[in-house]
Amino acid sequence: MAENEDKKIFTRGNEALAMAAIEAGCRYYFGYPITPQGEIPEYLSRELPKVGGRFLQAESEIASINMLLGAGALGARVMTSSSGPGISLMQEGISYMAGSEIPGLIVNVSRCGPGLGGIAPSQGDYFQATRGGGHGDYRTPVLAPGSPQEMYDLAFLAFDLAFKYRTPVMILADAVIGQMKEQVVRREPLPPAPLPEWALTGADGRASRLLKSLFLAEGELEKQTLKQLDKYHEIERREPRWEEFMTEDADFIVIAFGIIARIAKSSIRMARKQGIKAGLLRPITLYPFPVEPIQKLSARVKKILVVELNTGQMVDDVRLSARPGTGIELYFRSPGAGSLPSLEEIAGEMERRFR
Amino acid sequence: MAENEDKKIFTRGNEALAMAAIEAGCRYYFGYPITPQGEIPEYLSRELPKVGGRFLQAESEIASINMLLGAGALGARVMTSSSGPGISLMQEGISYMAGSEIPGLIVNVSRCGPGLGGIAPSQGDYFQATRGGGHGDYRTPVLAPGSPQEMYDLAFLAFDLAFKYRTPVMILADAVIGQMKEQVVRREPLPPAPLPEWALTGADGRASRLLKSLFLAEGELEKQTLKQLDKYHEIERREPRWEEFMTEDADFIVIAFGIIARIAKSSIRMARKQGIKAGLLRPITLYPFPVEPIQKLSARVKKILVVELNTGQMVDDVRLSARPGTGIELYFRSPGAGSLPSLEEIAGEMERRFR
Amino acid sequence: MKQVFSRPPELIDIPSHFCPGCHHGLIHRLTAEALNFYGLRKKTIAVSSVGCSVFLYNYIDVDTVEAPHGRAPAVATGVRRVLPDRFVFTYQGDGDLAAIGMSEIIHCANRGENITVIFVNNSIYGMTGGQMAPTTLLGMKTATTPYGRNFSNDGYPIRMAEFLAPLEGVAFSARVAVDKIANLRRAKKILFQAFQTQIRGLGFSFVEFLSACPTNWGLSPVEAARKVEQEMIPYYPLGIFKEKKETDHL
Amino acid sequence: MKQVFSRPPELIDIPSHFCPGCHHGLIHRLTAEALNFYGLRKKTIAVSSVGCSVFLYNYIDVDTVEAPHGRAPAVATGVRRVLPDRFVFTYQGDGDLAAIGMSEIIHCANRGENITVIFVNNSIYGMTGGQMAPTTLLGMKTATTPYGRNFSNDGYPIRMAEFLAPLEGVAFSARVAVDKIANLRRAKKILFQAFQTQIRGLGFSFVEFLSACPTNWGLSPVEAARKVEQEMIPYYPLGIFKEKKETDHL
Amino acid sequence: MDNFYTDIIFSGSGGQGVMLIGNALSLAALDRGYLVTYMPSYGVEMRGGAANCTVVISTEAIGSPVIGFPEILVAFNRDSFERFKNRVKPGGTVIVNSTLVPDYRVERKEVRVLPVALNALAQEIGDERLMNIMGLGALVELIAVVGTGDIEKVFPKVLGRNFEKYRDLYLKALRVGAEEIKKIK
Amino acid sequence: MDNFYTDIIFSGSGGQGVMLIGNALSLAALDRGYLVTYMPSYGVEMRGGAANCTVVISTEAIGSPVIGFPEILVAFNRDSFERFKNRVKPGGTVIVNSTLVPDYRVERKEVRVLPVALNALAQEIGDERLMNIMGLGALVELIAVVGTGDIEKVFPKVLGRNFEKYRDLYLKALRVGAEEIKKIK
Amino acid sequence: MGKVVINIERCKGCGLCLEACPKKFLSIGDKRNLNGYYYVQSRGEGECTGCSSCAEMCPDVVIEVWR
Amino acid sequence: MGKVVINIERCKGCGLCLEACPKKFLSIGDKRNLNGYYYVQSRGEGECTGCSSCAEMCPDVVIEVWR
Ligand SMILES: Cc1ncc(C[n+]2csc(CCOP(=O)(O)OP(=O)(O)O)c2C)c(N)n1
Ligand SMILES: Cc1ncc(C[n+]2csc(CCOP(=O)(O)OP(=O)(O)O)c2C)c(N)n1
Ligand code: SF4
Ligand code: SF4
Ligand code: SF4
Ligand code: SF4
Ligand code: SF4
Ligand code: SF4
Ligand SMILES: [Mg+2]
Ligand SMILES: [Mg+2]
Repeated sequence: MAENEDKKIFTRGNEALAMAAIEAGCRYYFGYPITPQGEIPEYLSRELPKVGGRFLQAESEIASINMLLGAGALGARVMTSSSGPGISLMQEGISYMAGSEIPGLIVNVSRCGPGLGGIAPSQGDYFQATRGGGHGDYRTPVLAPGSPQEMYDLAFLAFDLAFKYRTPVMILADAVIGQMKEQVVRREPLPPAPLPEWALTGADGRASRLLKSLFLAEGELEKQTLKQLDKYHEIERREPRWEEFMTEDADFIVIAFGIIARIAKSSIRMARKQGIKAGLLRPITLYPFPVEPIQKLSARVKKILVVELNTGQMVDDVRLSARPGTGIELYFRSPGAGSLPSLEEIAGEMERRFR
Repeated sequence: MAENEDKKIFTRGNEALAMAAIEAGCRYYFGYPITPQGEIPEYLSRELPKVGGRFLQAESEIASINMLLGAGALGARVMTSSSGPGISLMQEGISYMAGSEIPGLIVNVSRCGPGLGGIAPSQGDYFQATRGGGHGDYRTPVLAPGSPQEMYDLAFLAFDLAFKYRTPVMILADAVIGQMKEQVVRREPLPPAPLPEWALTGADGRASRLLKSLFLAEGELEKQTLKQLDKYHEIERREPRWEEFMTEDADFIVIAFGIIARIAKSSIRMARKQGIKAGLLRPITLYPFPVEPIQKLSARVKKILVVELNTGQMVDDVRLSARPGTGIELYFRSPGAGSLPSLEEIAGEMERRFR
Repeated sequence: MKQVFSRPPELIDIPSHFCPGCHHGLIHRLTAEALNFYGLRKKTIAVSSVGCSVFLYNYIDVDTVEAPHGRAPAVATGVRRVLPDRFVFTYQGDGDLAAIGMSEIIHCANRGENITVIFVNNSIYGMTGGQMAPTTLLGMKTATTPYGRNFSNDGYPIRMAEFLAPLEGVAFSARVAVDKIANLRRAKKILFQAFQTQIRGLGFSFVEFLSACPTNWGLSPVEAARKVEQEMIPYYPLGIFKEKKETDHL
Repeated sequence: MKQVFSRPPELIDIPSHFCPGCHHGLIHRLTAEALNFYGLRKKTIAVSSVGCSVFLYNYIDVDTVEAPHGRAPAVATGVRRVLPDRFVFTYQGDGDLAAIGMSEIIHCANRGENITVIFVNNSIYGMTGGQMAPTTLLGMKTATTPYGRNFSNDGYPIRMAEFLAPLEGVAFSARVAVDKIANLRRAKKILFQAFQTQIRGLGFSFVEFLSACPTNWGLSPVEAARKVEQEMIPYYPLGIFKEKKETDHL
Repeated sequence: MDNFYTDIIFSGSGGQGVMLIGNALSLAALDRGYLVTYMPSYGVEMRGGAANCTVVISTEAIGSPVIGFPEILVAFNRDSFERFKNRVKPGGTVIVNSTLVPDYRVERKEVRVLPVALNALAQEIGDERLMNIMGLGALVELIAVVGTGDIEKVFPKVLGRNFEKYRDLYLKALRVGAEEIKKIK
Repeated sequence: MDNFYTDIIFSGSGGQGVMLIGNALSLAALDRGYLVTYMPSYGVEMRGGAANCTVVISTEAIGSPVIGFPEILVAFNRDSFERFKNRVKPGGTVIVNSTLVPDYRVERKEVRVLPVALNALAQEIGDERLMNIMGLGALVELIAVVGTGDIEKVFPKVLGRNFEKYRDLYLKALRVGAEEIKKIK
Repeated sequence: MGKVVINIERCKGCGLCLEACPKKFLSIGDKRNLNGYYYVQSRGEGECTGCSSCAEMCPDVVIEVWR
Repeated sequence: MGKVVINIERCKGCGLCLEACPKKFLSIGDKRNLNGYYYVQSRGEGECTGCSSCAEMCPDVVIEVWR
């Protein structure tokens, strides 16, 4: 498409992400079809071969994540994408990647569950994404885009983090952010990254290398996990990202992410017109969670309203972050066709609770 | 074995659980080998055929959980067991069972991760178990036995809850509880349970039945999820179980579960001798978490010490449960060979923090 | 005058959600006819799968459980072990059965589970919008093979009926088509044979239906049926690849 | 005097963790010899799997990545796609490859990934303590078939080398044994042939090794080797089942 | 630019080219300096032939691209008319294809219905398939945010080579649609 | 019953019957009214031939069945001796099989070492494999919680039919082990 | 001599039935049903033998046949 | 004429080498190595041809052969 050559394009969130992945140096994609992320493989199957990359439709999500593990072990920038059920199937592989310190990007364009559920947007995979749905003590950075522009931008960030910390990184989007089109401003593609010094390439002129997650000897696994824990602590210190909107003078704060945060912004504008001094804090990184700004705001504001498109998951992190005694309320819509709240609905909740 | 015929037996946790499952009416087992739960399938492959049951070693954990789903859909009492990586692979299936309201018992005799990790005991799957490691908004009751006796007792409870609430139930044990032998007192086997009225049996003399998790029509999934949420709220109200040990006069409380709670009890006895008035709260159900007793205790005691064999997971639930302002500290050992804390070690921590 | 063709009562009388000319509708009807012929409605437990046919239970009036994508054979195994005297069938697409569900179908077949598998090979992922399936023909353009399926990147289209046949547990394996009346009538016979295989307790029976997906093939229904004849059947020959006459394991 | 037999340098000089008489040690050595013969050490990426052979990387001195149980072929595919000019092999047990990893091995084979798979069929789960494998012989007692493997409950032992051979992507498929010197020498030749298949870019190559597990068979090493000859080989015939001489897809 | 906001649902069946005109409108409004979101229906929603998309055009940052209660509905067939007609906001408008929905009726007083016999008119100018473009012409005339000229400019992007080939037809369809609305609005 | 607590690690290689005597001790102590836990090594730990188990006997509820630093170690071979000898608690005891570990040495003063030539003595009474029973006899004599008579009572449970067949041999092994300890403790 | 009864509201106009009719008895008309499909109808010439081919080939089970 | 060099500490006494020796040149002795295995040794009779069979059959690569 001609429009792709411009720096300003009008495009779907899923396509923006796929485009950015290539520009961030991703050359390998392994994935299995699922709605609502279909445009990502569709775009990459067309575009990757043009830049010398490889696209492979894997036979399953389990194969996908393990191909990611194999390709990632060579230091390649590699990604997969899926949704709900597919992401569940990847949990063992993600745990292995985390345990073996192999980077890679996993995109979850979230749909509603549990089970087959439906294909409407959802934030019901928050726990899975932020708590490590797989076994063992690990975390993966989780980035939550709020627009096609951020689908684009966060793909760059995701690869940065993945290689900086040698970890799988998840982008947790939702069906609306993935499917909607909006204007996206592109940046310069990244130059090729140097091969990391741990990458497997064949033991040519050096000792052989090994990437593994099995640590059987006494004390070995504990040491390894504590090393990783240091890494997670560093991530928690250095990498939280969030957006604040009209918080400077706010008496009330809404906390929401992804599509809900977008809608809530409009609600806040509406509420402000009605004289409610509300603001929004939008976590961009769900892990690391933006603890500090919430702590700060919670010391000042009268009430916090958490709005989620699930039955209440992020609210736990807000409670764990806010100062003791902060009034924290939850408004949720359980995801499903037709349950995305409107701006008026959220504004109504603000009215009810902040008045 | 002759000893099995007695009511008092000296047996391994894993065997106690398998035995109890049969006595609780379980007649079907589907599972895939993994350490450290091998004695469960070993026992059941020998004993199930004797009581007219079926034992099938499935080709994988994914097959296992889906066989569970199929057998459970017929209203049968059915179980599987696995550990870490295998449980991760079951997440999609567990989510489907929850979404389709199909009961069944999933046993995780936990080993350490992430990845292949090791086979030492671990509590690193706490998040996965309690937050729904699978996609979507669902929960599964999680029972955490602290002894072979409880491996036995909780198997009965697990089937009770599974059928009462039409939900998969997890028993989250660990390698020590599963492998150790201790005295177990058996009870009378349950009489056969009547077939639930939703069970698939063939549409003979009635309308055909359907068990599914796909709800596509507008509003349908939201309604279904809210119905399930009511169920979870009921579970949270009615089913928390915990043990208190020397809490009546305690100034300090240790909160721990499973093997750690066992060890901590000895540590508390030791601490008491040194004049530290400590007590223990041991959650037996991890979901529903025993919020109320922790709330009550936290209003009274000077400090709470959470002890975990992971890098700190249950501590979140304690923080979410305790009164604001409660002093909550965490002591953890990251799991791995040789990292199980001794009673002296935990006592030392109590000394350090409670003095 | 006598009614010589009517909807079998096992096929619920509602409009279908399938695209015009989609062969799923035909295969659903044949399935209902087979259930009807053998009087199986009251003792059948169906396992639906994930794909365009996920709504099987909206159309076929039997007890049904919905399996996760690819896992119907495992679900059916669970069913079979609990109620060995019921009639059990799965209905699965080619993405479902031959991609993500490969392990489950092979092990189920190898165990000789006494179930019938209705396998709908339309050489594409219908429901998700036309991506390559394991069965997509070489050279065929799909949403994820924009330059045509290429062996050296994507592998060969897989012939499931032949592939499964050598497994000891397989009692019956065949491939049929419903692209025109002669094939359809033969398909019906063969499906009935598969049902009988199960009824007689001979073990695992498998019928692969070549099926048109006009929507994702970008063809009219009539052209799509023609593509089955002209492109699919040459690569996927019709026929019976295995047929046990009696149980060998009892 | 000249040294006529010595440890290949690719086989790291440390004691092995295998039980006495376990054939894994032999298969490791043959693998190291093949790497040595073709000078592959510097350009090899090995994929280890989960089973008694998980410590492959402690013994074979090449770059290695550890795959989750059963997924080595998928991991190898990831490797292969990034570095098409390296030598890539997996080393997998029968539980790993033929049970949990069935889907991955078939799809990898069907894609014709240019890798070599070393498949160790000891008809048992070694590492986890002797449970039934997909390859366990009928009648054999294991930890999970205390009354002997029974077809009607547990299915038939599966012959992977034959099963995979018909797939178009498979360039080479064979079964060998190392129970006695003649078989071992033939095994070595065939393994070398498989390596060559990859080196020549012909596609997927597969060598199934029949292997003794004295520990879980409850036999002495010598008896165990005899069981390979007397019970395994009759059911699992040795031989080459597919051998492509040139690429058909370039 | 003055503060402005509107949202439109285009709705019809699969083959009717609903997505295409939604895209065209979006790009034109974008060129005019508006903020725009476009949200298509997707996945199983599309099975059975339904297709719809929502376009929001605004001068302020747009919250939700998903609109439960649109200001404007453009309904190309009966199904979509029935599905969405009662969701149109009070004060809103429905453009309905009266060829396929001759008995269109909205029970609510506060909603204005503008019938255009799209199939019939499109057939008249030579190709029934142009009905979507004609619908777009009607909509553009109604909202008066972008002109048909703006639409013309983005046509090459969304129609590709077809536009070169059938330029006049497309433009004519656009015009006829606009004129129909002028007549009745 | 007076307050009592002890813990023992039995350790050797796979074939040496370590688990069996751990079980026998556990059952005997249980019969005597003690609380008992038994914890085996398992899984990959056992590959390469190592095997060990830990028995805790107590009058109070037992916390951990896993003991990092045992009061007593019974080591049947060199590997296990080397692995555990430095973990024995100050004041603790090691019973070591001096046939296979002739050069046993514990560097720490506070640990008592009691060598018994188990293989040799077992061979003397007719079957080297009885070394584990002999080791148990030694241990029982040492801890004096249960008597050899108590062990005898549980033997049918843990040895099954073998016990009926070789009853005298087993009892003799038990006795010889106990006597050896008497000599040197 | 046969007769076909077509449930026109269920017809999706796919044309598979007409292809199957040995008598070319059926055709797609120029009227749409409520779902917008041009539905199948008798061509008004030739004769239906009641062979059922059309009905058997209809994926939507739109046709009943009498004979 | 050949010679075998046996790394006795690595030998696990499995006996596969002796089975393989056409000359029955090897046997398991009555001494244990540090790992407790009775290890393999020359029987002290017959003659080694240096054919390598023993070494090739040893899973633990314990034997070197010279000729
Ligand atoms: C685990 C999982 N992965 C992916 C999907 C998405 N999905 C739904 S249907 C389908 C495949 C449909 O293709 P096929 O099985 O061939 O059936 P068809 O629609 O062609 O009849 C896929 C991949 C899913 N629901 N679950
Ligand atoms: C997902 C998962 N399931 C189960 C296991 C446990 N496990 C470890 S090795 C193994 C199988 C070993 O058998 P095999 O592959 O035949 O290798 P062998 O030990 O016989 O050489 C199993 C089931 C695991 N590590 N991961
Ligand atoms: S997409 Fe294809 S398979 Fe699915 S209903 Fe339409 S035609 Fe049938
Ligand atoms: S258990 Fe079996 S396969 Fe594993 S090392 Fe021992 S003999 Fe070999
Ligand atoms: S019944 Fe036969 S002849 Fe009559 S319309 Fe149908 S196909 Fe034609
Ligand atoms: S086959 Fe059925 S749906 Fe298709 S045109 Fe004929 S009657 Fe209509
Ligand atoms: S080299 Fe040959 S002859 Fe010599 S010991 Fe070994 S097998 Fe026997
Ligand atoms: S084969 Fe090797 S390990 Fe076995 S006895 Fe001979 S030298 Fe020792
Ligand atoms: Mg398909
Ligand atoms: Mg094996």
